[in-house]
Amino acid sequence: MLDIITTQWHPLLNGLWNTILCSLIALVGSLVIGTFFALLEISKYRIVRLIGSIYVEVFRNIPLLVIAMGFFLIVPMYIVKISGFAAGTIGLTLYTSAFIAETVRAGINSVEDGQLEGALANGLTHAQAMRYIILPQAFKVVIPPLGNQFINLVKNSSVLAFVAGFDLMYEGNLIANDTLKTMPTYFIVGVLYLIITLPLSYYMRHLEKKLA
Amino acid sequence: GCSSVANQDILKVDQKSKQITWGVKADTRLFGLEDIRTGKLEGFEIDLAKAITKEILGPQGKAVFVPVTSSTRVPLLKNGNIDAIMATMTITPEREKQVDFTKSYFDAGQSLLVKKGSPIKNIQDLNKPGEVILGVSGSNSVKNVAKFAPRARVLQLSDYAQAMTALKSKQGDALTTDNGILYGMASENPGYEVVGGNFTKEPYGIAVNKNQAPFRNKLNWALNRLEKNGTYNRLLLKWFGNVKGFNYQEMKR
Amino acid sequence: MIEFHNVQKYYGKFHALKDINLTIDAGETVVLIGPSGSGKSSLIRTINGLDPIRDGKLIVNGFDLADKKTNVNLIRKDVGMVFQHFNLYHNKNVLENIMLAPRIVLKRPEKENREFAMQLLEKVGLADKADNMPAQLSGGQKQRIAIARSLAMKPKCLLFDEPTSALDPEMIDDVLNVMKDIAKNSKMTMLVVTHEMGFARDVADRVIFMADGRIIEDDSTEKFFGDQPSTQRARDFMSKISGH
Amino acid sequence: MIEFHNVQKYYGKFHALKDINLTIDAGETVVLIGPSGSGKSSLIRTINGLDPIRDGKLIVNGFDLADKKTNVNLIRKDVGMVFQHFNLYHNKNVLENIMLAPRIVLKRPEKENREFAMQLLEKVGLADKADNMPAQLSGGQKQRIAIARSLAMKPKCLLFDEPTSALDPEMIDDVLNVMKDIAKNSKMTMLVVTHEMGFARDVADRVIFMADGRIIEDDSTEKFFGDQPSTQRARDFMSKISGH
Amino acid sequence: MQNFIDAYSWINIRFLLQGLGVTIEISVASIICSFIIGTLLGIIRYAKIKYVSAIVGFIIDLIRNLPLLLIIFFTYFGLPNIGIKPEIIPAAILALTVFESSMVAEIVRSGINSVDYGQTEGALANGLTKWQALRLIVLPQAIKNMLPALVSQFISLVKDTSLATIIVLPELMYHAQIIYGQNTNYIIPMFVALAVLYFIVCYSLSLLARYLDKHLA
Ligand SMILES: Nc1ncnc2c1ncn2[C@@H]1O[C@H](COP(=O)(O)OP(=O)(O)OP(=O)(O)O)[C@@H](O)[C@H]1O
Ligand SMILES: Nc1ncnc2c1ncn2[C@@H]1O[C@H](COP(=O)(O)OP(=O)(O)OP(=O)(O)O)[C@@H](O)[C@H]1O
Ligand SMILES: [Mg+2]
Ligand SMILES: [Mg+2]
Repeated sequence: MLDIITTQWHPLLNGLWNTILCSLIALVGSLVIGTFFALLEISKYRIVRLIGSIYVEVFRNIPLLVIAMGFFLIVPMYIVKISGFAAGTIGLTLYTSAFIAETVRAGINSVEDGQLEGALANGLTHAQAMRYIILPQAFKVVIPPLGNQFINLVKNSSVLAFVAGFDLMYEGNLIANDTLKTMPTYFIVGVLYLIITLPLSYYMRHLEKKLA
Repeated sequence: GCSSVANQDILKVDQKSKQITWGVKADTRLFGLEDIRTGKLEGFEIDLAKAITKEILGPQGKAVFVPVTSSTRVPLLKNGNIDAIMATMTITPEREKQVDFTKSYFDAGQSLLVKKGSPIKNIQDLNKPGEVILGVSGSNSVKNVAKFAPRARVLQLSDYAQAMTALKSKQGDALTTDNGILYGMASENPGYEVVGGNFTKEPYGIAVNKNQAPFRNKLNWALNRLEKNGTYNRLLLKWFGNVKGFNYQEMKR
Repeated sequence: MIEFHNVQKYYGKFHALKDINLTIDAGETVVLIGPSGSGKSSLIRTINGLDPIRDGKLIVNGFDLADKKTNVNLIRKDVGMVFQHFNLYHNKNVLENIMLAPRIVLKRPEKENREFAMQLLEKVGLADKADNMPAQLSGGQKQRIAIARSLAMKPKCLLFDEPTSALDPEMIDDVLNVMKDIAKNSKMTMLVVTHEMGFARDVADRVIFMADGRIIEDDSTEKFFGDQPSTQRARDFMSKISGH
Repeated sequence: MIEFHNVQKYYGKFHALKDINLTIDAGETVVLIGPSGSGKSSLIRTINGLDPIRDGKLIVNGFDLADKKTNVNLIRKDVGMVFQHFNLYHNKNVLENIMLAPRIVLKRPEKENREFAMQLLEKVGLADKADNMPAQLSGGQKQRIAIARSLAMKPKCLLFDEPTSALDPEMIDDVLNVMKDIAKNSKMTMLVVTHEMGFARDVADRVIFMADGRIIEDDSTEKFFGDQPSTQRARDFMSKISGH
Repeated sequence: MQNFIDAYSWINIRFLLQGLGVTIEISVASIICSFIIGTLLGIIRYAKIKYVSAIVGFIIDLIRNLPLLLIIFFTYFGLPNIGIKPEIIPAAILALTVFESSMVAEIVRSGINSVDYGQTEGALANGLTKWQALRLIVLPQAIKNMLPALVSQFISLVKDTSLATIIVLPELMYHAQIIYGQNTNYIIPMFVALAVLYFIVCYSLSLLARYLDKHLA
């Protein structure tokens, strides 16, 4: 096991870096897109709500691998050439954003009606009430589930392995195939994933307790 | 642990049970591919494995097939799920540290598939920064590329169809793997051609666990007999006789 | 100030307000009572457009709420509301709760805004709580902040929906005293849903009794408490709630 | 029936009950009053072991609650409790709410169980609601069902924690009447936290006043309401809540 | 276009549907197993039993935080090292169950916590023991609360079965790979078919959940 670390630390670190990079980009992207579609889903207008829910249902119900493959293989054929890393990251962003939209929507719904009514009665418009009162409170509620989404996102970034995105799992596969030391390699890869996700999940639990 | 696997003489076990369990490919045309109608596996390797089984165990001997992929074949062998791997596995010194190989049963050579009219004519043309070569992860051919075209970037995908489609999507400039497979793909995709000849030798071997000398010797013995009695050439003709561009005469033994 | 003409309100198929006709003049203090589910909250919530009406005409401060082209935000600027459960902004401290709407809606300059907010805090007796978060206050304190928040918009009219019924008994007086002060010392129009009969007796100009979505009685305070309500329904109700 | 000897209770570092000494005899009806946060709920909840005590001795129905070997389930069988927010089982209908504990804890035969449950529903005036779910009831109805649920265990003692303070004013009497009926017509020991002074005057044998985690007064009802409470603290409190 | 017509021959479609059958079979088995085990684990975590809850919690955290792909690998290739040699289908079910149970355990724990504590107090004061209160009053309500989260988890599970292609489980994704192994031109039609088939299954599942949510009042 040690020899894998001593001889392969370079690709492993590279993979770890790409996994972190992809996760961060996808996190920010899916947060923005997810919030946008959450707002669509609670709109007054039926048609806007419909658009929101179609987006969410489509991306929620198709395997991430299929989405990422679509971006890697089909999009360059007809639209624009993108790298495996980009295709995987975009796929991961859209996929995660559907889940985040659901989470944020639930968060908005969990803010008591009284808060909105209080703000409206106080003279604020619906949009102002959302911006100053409802969304800030919703985000607070949503932090723990968002944290879990982020952990899922980190794990799901392993989809990059299938589109040559040079992430941790991709490098792990290569090392395993080269050295044929399958179990030790994947053991190390697992530990590297845990190094990202475990602290995160403990931090989330801590936050959850603090906010409760 | 793995006491059971390491300490057993596979040959004896198989002779007793009258069956050999082979790890084979199920998604590779010409070598090992599942027939969707029947659910049976077929291909050159499948037929050869059957013939070897009969050779070793006699007419009642049974070949059992377990589909494997490049990433699962070695762990399955080590865990004893399969007795031997016959799955387009190239004999390399690196791999010989982990498993034992028989003599080669198929001398593939690595080549390139490119779009017709591409400026790339051989592997040297790819040895430039910015060139991207597509391959299948776990295959030996991608490792060779690092030797022959160290300055190119290599993208490894999960299977040949994905690699081929990535080539069509211009995710790479050339696709490299063993020539038999490349010719198969060229015939499906008229806009693409195999170029540059074989720039490596890719001898496929049957892999068995370490410390199974009796079994490996028996496999070599069976292979030699099949080559001598013409079975080998017959199977070669059956599977590669009609592949356009593939020189089957050269491969005869 | 507020005029209901034959107003009808429905929740789905449920007819919550039936044939409401009611006029409240500027500066009046009106108390609204009635059994649970009789439509008191529904009536009061239509006035600032929190709940829509189906039919009839509802003129508030010159605007017609039945007209879809009316911008209800213009009405809400001049009509404050105090809720049973306070509805303070959980994510803002006391001062920000009071200053937010004037800043955003009225664009009141920051300095003036803060000074006026502090003045209101003095008035409700909570100047020392300016920096607290709502969660750190008792119910009675929250409600006094909620009143200050409404006053910060300098409304022409204030609506109260059971402002003391979620409070511990010993906190009720503090809130009622603030409300009495407003009723007596300002020109505010006030419509108050409450069961505090002492308050009604003390400051109300009129008492309205509702049941089953209808206004059953609309009496002057003297008549309502002096001669007893004229309907049996209202008398029954009064005897049930007296003492609680 | 219930004996507190120098009981101390803490929430973390906060000293919620201080040097409580109190004896309640079988069959007595005792009303407990005091400002918010004075420890009334804490005191009542220690009696059936919902909250643990830190120090002292607390004997309920012969069992010592301070002793860790005491099986608190044995105490709870004989000590019923009615909460401010009812705490009916949301997932069971009215009849099942009443029948569940007798069936599981007392193994009362199904037929007898049902008959007794229906009898109790008659008693609280809600026999027609047997098949309703709790969500379909008004607050006053929920609380009467909660009382029936407690009675179904045939307890020796009933604890009430502000049973009417979450109710609409016109529903309070229905609940108080049921409670008065129990106090007058059964041998039940009752400890009631409430601000309903009419109820206290009517049925209490004693009135206890708490403040800051201590028992400040423990008077007979006649003395408490007749001569006025003896401490200034209690007199202030009484003047604040009178009328609400 | 011709590729699509050829790829969607009845023989290929039937083969895909066979794969879908395995996907559903594995999913159902894993859903049932992980629901039962996850609920038990969630209760153990909720109950705060000395040491036990902490250890169970740590294991759950470890599993929850690993990519499922690795868990499948460890199950199929790691277990034989300790003398257990599962077949592919049991191995896949085992791996999915191990992973999803730990996810379900978290959902159950927070579902139980989401039930108003007054319900527990009411039951205790009514004479029920802690366990009776949990079983008869709190859990039934918790299950209703956690239904949405559970269903999303099970939707993920259905999609996650596709990762078991890595150990050559003959499910939908793998069958698609076999089909496009015959002809590389079939790959895009196959990915489109995959998207549609997974969507149908997963979306039906969420419709079912919505129905249950309404009618489980
Ligand atoms: N959002 C709603 N959807 C459906 N029905 C409603 C809604 N809000 C109120 N109702 C119904 O309308 C009727 C009147 O309700 P309203 O809240 O105005 O009564 P209220 O007099 O304020 O009662 P309370 O004293 O309990 O506050 C009730 O029967 C109530 O059930
Ligand atoms: N679980 C808890 N954790 C910490 N402090 C608590 C807890 N429960 C109660 N307290 C504190 O203990 C004190 C007494 O509370 P308790 O609920 O017994 O008062 P009370 O007299 O019943 O008041 P109320 O009339 O508001 O119900 C209060 O200061 C309260 O903040
Ligand atoms: Mg109301
Ligand atoms: Mg209390």
